[in-house]
Amino acid sequence: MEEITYGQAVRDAMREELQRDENVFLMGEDIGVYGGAFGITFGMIDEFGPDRVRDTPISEAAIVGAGVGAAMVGMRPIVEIMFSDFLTLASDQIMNQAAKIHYMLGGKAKVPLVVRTPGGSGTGAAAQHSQSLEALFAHIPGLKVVMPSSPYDVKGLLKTAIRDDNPVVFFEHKLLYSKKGEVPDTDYTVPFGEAEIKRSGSDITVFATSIMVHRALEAAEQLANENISVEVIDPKTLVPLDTETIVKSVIKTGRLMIVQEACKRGGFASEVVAEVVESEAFGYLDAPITRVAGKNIPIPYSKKLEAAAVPQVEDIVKAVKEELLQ
Amino acid sequence: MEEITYGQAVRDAMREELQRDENVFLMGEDIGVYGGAFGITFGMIDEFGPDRVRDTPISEAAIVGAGVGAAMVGMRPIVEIMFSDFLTLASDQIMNQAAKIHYMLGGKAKVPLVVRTPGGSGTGAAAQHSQSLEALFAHIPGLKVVMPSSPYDVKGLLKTAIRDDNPVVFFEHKLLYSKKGEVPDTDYTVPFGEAEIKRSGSDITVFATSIMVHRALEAAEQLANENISVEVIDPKTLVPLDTETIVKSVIKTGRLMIVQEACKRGGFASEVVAEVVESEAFGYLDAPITRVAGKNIPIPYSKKLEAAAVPQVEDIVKAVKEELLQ
Amino acid sequence: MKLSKKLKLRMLEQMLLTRYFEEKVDELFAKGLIHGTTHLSIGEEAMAAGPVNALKADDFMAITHRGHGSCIAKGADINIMMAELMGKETGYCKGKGGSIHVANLEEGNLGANGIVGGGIPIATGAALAQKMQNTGKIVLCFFGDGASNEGTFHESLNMASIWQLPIVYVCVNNMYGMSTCIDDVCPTNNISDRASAYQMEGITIDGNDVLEMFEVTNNAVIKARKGQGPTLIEGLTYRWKGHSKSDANLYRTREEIEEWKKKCPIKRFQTYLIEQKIMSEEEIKKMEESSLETIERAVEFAEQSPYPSLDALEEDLYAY
Amino acid sequence: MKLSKKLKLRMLEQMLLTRYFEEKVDELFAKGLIHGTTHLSIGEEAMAAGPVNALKADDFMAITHRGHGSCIAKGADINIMMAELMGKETGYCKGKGGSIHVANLEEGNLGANGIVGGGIPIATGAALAQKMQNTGKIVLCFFGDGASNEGTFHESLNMASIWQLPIVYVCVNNMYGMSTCIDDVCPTNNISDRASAYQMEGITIDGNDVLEMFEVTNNAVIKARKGQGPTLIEGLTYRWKGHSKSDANLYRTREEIEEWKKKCPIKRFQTYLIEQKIMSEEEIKKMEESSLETIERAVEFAEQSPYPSLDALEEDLYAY
Ligand SMILES: Cc1ncc(C[n+]2csc(CCOP(=O)(O)OP(=O)(O)O)c2C)c(N)n1
Ligand SMILES: Cc1ncc(C[n+]2csc(CCOP(=O)(O)OP(=O)(O)O)c2C)c(N)n1
Ligand SMILES: [Mg+2]
Ligand SMILES: [Mg+2]
Repeated sequence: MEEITYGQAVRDAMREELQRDENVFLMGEDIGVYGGAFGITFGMIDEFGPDRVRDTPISEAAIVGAGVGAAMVGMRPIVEIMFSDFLTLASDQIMNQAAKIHYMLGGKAKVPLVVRTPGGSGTGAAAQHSQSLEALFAHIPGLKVVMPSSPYDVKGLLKTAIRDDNPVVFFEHKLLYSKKGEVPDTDYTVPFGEAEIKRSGSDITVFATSIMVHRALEAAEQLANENISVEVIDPKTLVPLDTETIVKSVIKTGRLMIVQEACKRGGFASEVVAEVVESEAFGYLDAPITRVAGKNIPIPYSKKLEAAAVPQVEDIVKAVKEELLQ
Repeated sequence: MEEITYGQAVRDAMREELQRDENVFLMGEDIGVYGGAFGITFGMIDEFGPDRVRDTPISEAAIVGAGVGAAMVGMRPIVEIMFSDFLTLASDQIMNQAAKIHYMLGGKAKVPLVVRTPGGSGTGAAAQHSQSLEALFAHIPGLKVVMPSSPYDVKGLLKTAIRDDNPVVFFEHKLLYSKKGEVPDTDYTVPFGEAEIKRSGSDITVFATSIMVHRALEAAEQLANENISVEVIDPKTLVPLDTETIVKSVIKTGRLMIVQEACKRGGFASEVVAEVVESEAFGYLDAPITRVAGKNIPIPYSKKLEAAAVPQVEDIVKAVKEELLQ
Repeated sequence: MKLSKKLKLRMLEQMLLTRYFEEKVDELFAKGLIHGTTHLSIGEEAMAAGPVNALKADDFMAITHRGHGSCIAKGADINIMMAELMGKETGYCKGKGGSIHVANLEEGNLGANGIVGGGIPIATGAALAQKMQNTGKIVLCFFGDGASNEGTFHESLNMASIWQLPIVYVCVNNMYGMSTCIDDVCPTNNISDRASAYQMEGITIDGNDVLEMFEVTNNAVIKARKGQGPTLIEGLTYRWKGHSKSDANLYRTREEIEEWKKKCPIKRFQTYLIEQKIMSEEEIKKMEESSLETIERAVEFAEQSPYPSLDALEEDLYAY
Repeated sequence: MKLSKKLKLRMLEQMLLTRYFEEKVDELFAKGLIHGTTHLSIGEEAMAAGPVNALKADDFMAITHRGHGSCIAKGADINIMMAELMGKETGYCKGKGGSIHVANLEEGNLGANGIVGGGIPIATGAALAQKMQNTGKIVLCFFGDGASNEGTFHESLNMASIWQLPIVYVCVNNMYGMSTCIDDVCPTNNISDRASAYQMEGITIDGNDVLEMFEVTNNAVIKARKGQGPTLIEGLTYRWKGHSKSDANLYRTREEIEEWKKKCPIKRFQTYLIEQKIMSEEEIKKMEESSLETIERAVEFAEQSPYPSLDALEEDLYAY
């Protein structure tokens, strides 16, 4: 197994799928020679040509819409939206078209479309380039929503997404692109709807997504020094969500904390709380479920403010300790 | 006090504000001679002229965007989006512009904009004309989100919205337009962030929004016959949310059910669950909090399917009884 | 160009079927047997039959909320359409879509759209796929005058032009988007004038002349199939009925409506067919009767069809 | 048209300030003293100073992510701008906005925008307000060549035209949207060709000629102020630096960049001023020096300014 970056893993997944299936193609702004804003597709245009690694005009609605149309007639487009904040410009095509077509048409059409997009803060790019908008898409039936945290996962999940016959919104994280991890050379996929216990523990369950998985793991490591045993669960996909694994873990630990980068109000963390409260785990709760989440503000530019707007390792450490006192 | 319809109350609020403040104006598709898809602005163009009751091209992004721009320089636009499903076309202007401008600019600009829009199912208009998308907007900091359930509330809340210096997404409900209720002739407003106990009770708290307030009240009436005492809370505004009133009620009843028309997954109900679980009310819960919500599907066209896709009175009755058994 | 008699008869029949279908829908709607919303294209029948017949059976099209005529022209089964409008399990969308979502990919119908302008990028993407896969197929994309003010119109036509996609855009200019006269919301004389912004050919023609609609579309289809890129065709026509169920028609005059009724595309085509001795009055009468019967049978079929069972509610959310 | 010496000197000074400001930003960015992202307009200075000086002090403008020059031309305080880019509390947005969100409504600057095309409808709405309130003020709306492919461009220009709004659209065509050459994504020769789709006047001029930019904009401003509607002006220019921080410039040749550097708008203007004996070399030198000093002082000011306190984090979310 090789150590490669998350960004490389994304690229490899796409390269291998482009090789495997001639119906797969890439479309997005500046994904060709430039390689995309984060260099993820760099070099791919040389390998696959400008037809299959297709630079587009700056027209997010039409980019996704064209993806929907191409998908309906047999292609498997992977569309890149340069920053996930710009999904708002393509919301109609994602939410009212891609998500609904299969159902609205009584199952007679399918839309095997992947919308890849980087989310998250931490690059100083401010309010319109730093959001974590997964909750918006998780609320819309018909979409699948993916949030990989590691190179291994991102590659396997992206392959699953490309092979899935449904529209998938695939949230990568800008700060994770340079993160390294082991990835096998062989073809593999990571299934949707299967959470992973990234660290097992007994005192509290911490459910975390995307980059927060790493912060939660680091917090768990620190807390281990104080003899606090934290179980960290990464759902990998929000839709479908593996509630079972979470419920089991909560039954075991009796405590649940959810960590997300997205703004707290109306974020996906709330959904997890509601699911667990409605489950059999409710009776096993020794303390209220808490959310450690982004503040309810746009992401500010100034560095210290930006960092304070979203959960950091020490916030998680502190919150876990407080939770254990309850 | 006169009995008028919810639709009339919306119109009256706008008429009175147009009279009161020359900076207020209306803009939207077919709001002039046609009076809007639901006739709400019917006749207003005769009273206020085509300048202040302004028909637009079918250009949702520019309609809202023009509202943002006009608001920034001193106007108080009320923009109508014909169906709330079409908010997706204006999402960037609402979420990335209107919502963020005040914060992003360090408080140096304000956006007193109201986006009025009818939501909800029940008219047989199918998947792209029947959604309840309030959760999307409640997640975005900087917006206020309003969901009035009665003629009295809708009038008073709309006035508050128009006078508010921030962008407000104002969700009316198609099926409520014909609903009658008492409304005073005098100028009044209904404050944001103050929930109302629409019926008081002792066995269970039912938190419901928009049309679900009425279904919850009807369910409560039926349950009263079986000696079940239901307290019904209408938050009126999701952002800001009056958590205090909810928490108090839950402490009193020990049980909470949340009823919403929107799809269950990631809906605002989940947020309410999470808030209550994090509050002091957690310790008073005698049973898990449950959500009675729309199914996680697009709204289907066929009548019976459509009705089955969202909570009806009997669903609430049944759910309350089950909850009381726990 | 010489059109075969067979094609002309087919177009007339489709126009008649559309007219009768929609008159029936209007009636059933009034009776409460069709619910929700539905948009009638009565008066615009040539705008469907003309362009759609320029397609081969396996070409694609994307249509609008006012799309019954295009469905029929593309070969939709009237029974199944009617069943869909009545919300029956046997409908094209199993009763889940209704009038504004009728689609049938097997016949190349990518579907109606409840979002004005929503289908334009989808059609464009379908055309991109044809080009990439070298299928030789083309896409026809319908939209209204009002839709030409949506951002998707601009983004899509631009894309189609820079990539020289095999697509023909057909703007059904019936002078109004709901109550809004296109003259009040579009500053150019014609919508086809906008084609130049995309270095695209733009043509405005009489949308009530089914033969002209056919011919002009056909030329554009040939051009598209040759890889010579997209065309924007605007047909001028008129909607006789209100925009949808509740429309008091206050935004236009009775005279205007009557004036346009005199220009009925069906009458006009029938007169031509008789004058050219392609059909006799007798034959036309027969075709009208058989079309009416087809509609009656469709109503029967639809009425006898079951409503979807509640078990279907959560089906079809995801494809497997 | 005869421009005053004072105006010419002001424009040169603004162009110099912009150039030095951005060279300093580039340097500070490399040193890590400015973070995030920032887009330099070096080489495009005439596209800001020319149009913006055609405005009165209380006219409005909406600018792009590449907007330092327009801010400076509209009278922004360099100290406060620099402080904003360094994320300081004393910045225009209290450190919350950064380079792509600099705005100052008091000076009529509606703000930069991180969303390409996002400011076009906003500017259009501001113009609508001027018309409704009869202020006699106009709005200048900047956007790039790439932005002209966004749906908002289409929707907004159409609106401005049908309502004859007092607005002037200025397209800064620097040939590229990020790495994408406009020729590959816009099929017309000029972006101004698109104006005809809105029955609007469209003009393409040399964007490196500050006097022409001023004059043409000024005419459009006069027209707008008279109520004669909007204009689309396209200036042809070039961005010398990469798109933003990380740009290997693989999409264009070194020769092309060098070729355009020879067309430096500042040099060109200086040559003109000397040839016309409006300024001496000596005077120019002095102006350069004082401009450089202004920038140095701005850096000092910004460096000495405090970062926002954490208490500010949740402030400014709502207006009261
Ligand atoms: C995005 C969007 N905006 C508004 C509507 C409401 N609406 C439905 S049809 C229509 C008029 C469309 O006009 P046009 O494109 O000319 O088509 P026509 O109805 O005349 O056939 C409007 C405004 C919609 N369905 N979708
Ligand atoms: C909606 C949106 N899409 C994409 C981007 C990423 N992006 C930022 S600037 C830019 C290029 C814009 O090109 P142009 O309008 O020509 O302006 P220029 O950068 O050349 O000044 C892109 C694609 C963005 N910020 N917003
Ligand atoms: Mg029309
Ligand atoms: Mg550019």
